[in-house]
Amino acid sequence: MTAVLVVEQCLNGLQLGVMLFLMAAGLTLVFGIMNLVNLAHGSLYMVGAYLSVAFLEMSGSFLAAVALALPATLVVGMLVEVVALRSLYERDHLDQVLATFGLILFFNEAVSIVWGRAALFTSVPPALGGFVEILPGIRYPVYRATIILVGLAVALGLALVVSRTRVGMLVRAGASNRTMVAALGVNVRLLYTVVFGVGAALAGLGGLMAGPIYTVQPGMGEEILILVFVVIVIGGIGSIRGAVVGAIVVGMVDTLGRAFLKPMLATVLSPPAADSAGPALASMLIYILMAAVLYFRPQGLFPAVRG
Amino acid sequence: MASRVRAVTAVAGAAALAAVPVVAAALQEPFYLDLVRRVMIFAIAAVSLDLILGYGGMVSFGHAAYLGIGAYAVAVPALHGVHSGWLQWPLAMGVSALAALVIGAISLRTSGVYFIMITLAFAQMLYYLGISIEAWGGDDGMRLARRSRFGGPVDLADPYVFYYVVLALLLAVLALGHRVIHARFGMVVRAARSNEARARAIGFSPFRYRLAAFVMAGAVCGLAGALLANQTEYVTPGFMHWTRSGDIMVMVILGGMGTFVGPVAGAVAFLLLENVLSAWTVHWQIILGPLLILVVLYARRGLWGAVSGGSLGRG
Amino acid sequence: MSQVLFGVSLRVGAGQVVTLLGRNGMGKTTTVRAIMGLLPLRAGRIELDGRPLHGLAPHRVARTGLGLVPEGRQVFPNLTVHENLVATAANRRRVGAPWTAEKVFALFPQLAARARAMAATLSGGEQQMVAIGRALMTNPRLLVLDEATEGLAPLVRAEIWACLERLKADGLSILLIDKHVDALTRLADVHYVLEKGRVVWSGPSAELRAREDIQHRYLGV
Amino acid sequence: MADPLLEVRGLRKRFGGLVATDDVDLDAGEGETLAVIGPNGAGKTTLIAQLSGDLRPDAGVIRFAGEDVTRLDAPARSARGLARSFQITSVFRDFPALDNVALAVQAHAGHSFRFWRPAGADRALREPARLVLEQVGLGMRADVVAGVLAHGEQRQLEIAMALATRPRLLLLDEPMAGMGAEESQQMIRLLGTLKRAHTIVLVEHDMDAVFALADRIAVMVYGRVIAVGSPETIRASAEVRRAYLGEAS
Repeated sequence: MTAVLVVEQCLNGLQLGVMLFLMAAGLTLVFGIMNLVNLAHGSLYMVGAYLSVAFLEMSGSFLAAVALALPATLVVGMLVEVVALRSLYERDHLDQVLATFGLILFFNEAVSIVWGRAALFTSVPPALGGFVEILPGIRYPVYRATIILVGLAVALGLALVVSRTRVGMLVRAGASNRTMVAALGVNVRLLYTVVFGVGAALAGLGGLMAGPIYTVQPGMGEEILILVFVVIVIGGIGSIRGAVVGAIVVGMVDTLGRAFLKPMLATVLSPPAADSAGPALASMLIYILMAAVLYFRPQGLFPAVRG
Repeated sequence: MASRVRAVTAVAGAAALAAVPVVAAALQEPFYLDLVRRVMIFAIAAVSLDLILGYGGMVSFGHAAYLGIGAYAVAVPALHGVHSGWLQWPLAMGVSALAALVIGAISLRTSGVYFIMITLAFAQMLYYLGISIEAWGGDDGMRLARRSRFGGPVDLADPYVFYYVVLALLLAVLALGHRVIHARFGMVVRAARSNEARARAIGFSPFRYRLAAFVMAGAVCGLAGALLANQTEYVTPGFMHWTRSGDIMVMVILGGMGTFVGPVAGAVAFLLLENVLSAWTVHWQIILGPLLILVVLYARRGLWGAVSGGSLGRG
Repeated sequence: MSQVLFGVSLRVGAGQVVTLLGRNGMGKTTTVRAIMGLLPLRAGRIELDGRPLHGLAPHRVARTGLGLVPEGRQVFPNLTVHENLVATAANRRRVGAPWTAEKVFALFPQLAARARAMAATLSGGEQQMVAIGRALMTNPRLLVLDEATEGLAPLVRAEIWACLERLKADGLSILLIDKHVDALTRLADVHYVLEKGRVVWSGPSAELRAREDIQHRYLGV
Repeated sequence: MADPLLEVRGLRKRFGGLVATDDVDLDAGEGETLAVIGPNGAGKTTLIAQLSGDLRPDAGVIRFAGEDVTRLDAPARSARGLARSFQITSVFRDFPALDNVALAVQAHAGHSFRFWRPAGADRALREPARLVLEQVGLGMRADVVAGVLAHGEQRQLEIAMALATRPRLLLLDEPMAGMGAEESQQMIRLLGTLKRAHTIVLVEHDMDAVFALADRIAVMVYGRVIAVGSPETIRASAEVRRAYLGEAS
């Protein structure tokens, strides 16, 4: 286990964490202010990935694909909110789970009708190809480094919007008391639709960036969605800060566990035992972490203030 | 009045299920035998989920985990040459109960949306665990060399015998569930769902009772998993995939939760719908998805609720 | 949903301070919620300057110029004092000199020092001031206060009354729910007494002061 | 005087900047009815919640029948004989009235890990429940689903559930809230009959009820108990009038 490998895996963990954060931000905001459990958030991630692939093929330009796919995902998100989810805010979580489960089935099938069931592969845009020397002797793919930077920039921007702007104040105020926000003259319905759309666009951004490094296929949203649930449970529902911390922690633990658990076990167990126990344990690591966090803090690390 | 309608429908349903093999034999369509057996196995799983979801208000989104555990509890001993159902099936129920005990003890510390996410996450953990265990076939799973062996006339290789075993177990589970839910234990679980603060104020600590119900539901679903392994004669981590948990939950809601016949009716409706729609188009889920949303928006009490006028928490 | 109000009629003239009086559970808060569009009406009309408000969504009602100071204050606990004031601020009627956070701080000097504090950490009196300031920042024509002095210490209460006096002097119309008859007869012009969802008495302050029987029977004084 | 049944010392609870109960001392002697009055927001419901175990105090001690129960949760306190009613009606809405009360009986009849015998045919639960229902005047309504009972009846049902736990102390949080005049009179009569056999801590706004029932009255304002005394002394106290009835001067 060399230092280079450790640094590289840490960066990979950070990169996964950043992707998880893009998903978690929308999900936690939507839950925090609208009290809506949206299982279909992963579908929006998938829609973002497919749309960017489609736009890339049409335009041939990565930038154009980004410029088209993000607003398109935003619109898809707002449509979903208006058509299917708006009337579910007052319902109990079970109804929300069921309806958004229905949405997942719909979206997964819809993309497989349009693009087929087979995975699509896209390549890293040429401008972001190659490697960059991050530390002396440590080279890291430019594309993955870009994801980290974009993700951190979005996190920072989102934190600023939520903490400094009027819209951010309304979002926080709505989380604690939506009736009062409405009674003071704010169109809460519209606010919700916009917030939902922005959450969708962030998920779409995640999907868009995921395209070239993971596979684009129906159901890709759910795999990451469940990781995102773990993120949110660890971080505390409704808290942006919790989403950041939870995402980085989960991204790191998962990546490092998969990379190093087996060799570490090999130092104490026999090689065949380590071979079989390593991957099994690595796949369970974040869930064990979640259980541990819950045991000590059932509300997550950063429980959101609610009125 | 409503209770009479319910009783009549329930008896008629049981009689219809008992008649299926006869009809299938007469029509020379063994496929129906297979299909209805599968329906009944999922009905057992759905009934077990309804025990905690409908009566206990615990929205467990990881119920397929026990289905998978039960199935592996048949396939893993079989892999090592142990085919006795007397060992496999109690093992399925025991290990499922143990898993439910651990998962429940952690997730019942929370409530609401946390509970949903945590149960989902734990089930998904077991799914990935299944994938990562190469010795048990990893992603591909295992073929079951032969069905569980019980000796005597109970030979599951005979599709008719297997059918009636499943039917008997379904009826037994329904009967047991009915007793439990109306006994003191069931009253506490239902009361805690109805009004937790009130339940605590009159002196109940809901946690232990909920956990016990959670474990019972896990064990019964583990049994359904053992049956499912025998039904399909192979086992994969896919049994535990979260969409499977979603399917079981849909069956319960579709049929009408908090009732006894509801989950059975839901399993029938769901699997028949799947059968009909998938014969029509491979993209049948594009119809099922919006259908689900419509059910949630406009038919919350489910099929059985609409038929019998039964309502939540009783029946 | 059971019926709680039975044919309640009341009017607030421009620049007037009007009160709704009555014991707990007599329908005062329900009346306010109905006016604000937070509860559906079974029958009846609500108008502001002749424009109908009934049937409008709460945010539309508020935008016509109603500023609500709700029962129990309901400040946003996870926002700072300053954020509470500016988050929903608006000048939809384009008044010449709109309310600003500075003006609110001038009205309640003790809030200025706590501008950056989370509203959850304020005392009850300070939270009440935030709630009033927050409503003022929407530049309403009619300020609606539901139990604005409930549970406050006498000195703080006096400060709230004094603030309302000043707002009245500036020409703001005010609809007030409260229990402190003595203070109200000094501040308000007209009173409506509610009993079990009906207006059982209404009249000017001088008359209410004289009618000790009304005060005893319906207000429990 | 013998040791009081309920003894509260230095009870304190804050919510952010709000002091809901501020150094509260209270006693309720065996068989006594103690009324707690005060304006809304004075901290009365918070006090009840701390006495019943639904809220944990920041500081202070609650002793019940000589035992320190400060750290016990609500079910544990219920087991020791502390029963409460809620300000906002809280019943099992989808169960019949009789089942509501039978559940309360069941909660105090040993553990409920009994999986076989139908509770609905269990005379050990149904008989006492029926008696209590009759005691509060709901005997004829036993089979009606609680959610469809009239508001006043639901409040009576709450009392019945509290009684069915065979409590030593009843904590009643505004039992008359939202009642019409006639229903209130009925409730006062009911509480009047209970008063002889039970110790009661009563939070109430209805002064008719308070003066009809209370042996002693505690006045709470801004989280503090500013006066405790007999109804006559409380009625006469200028301080109470000023704080509670709102003369600002």
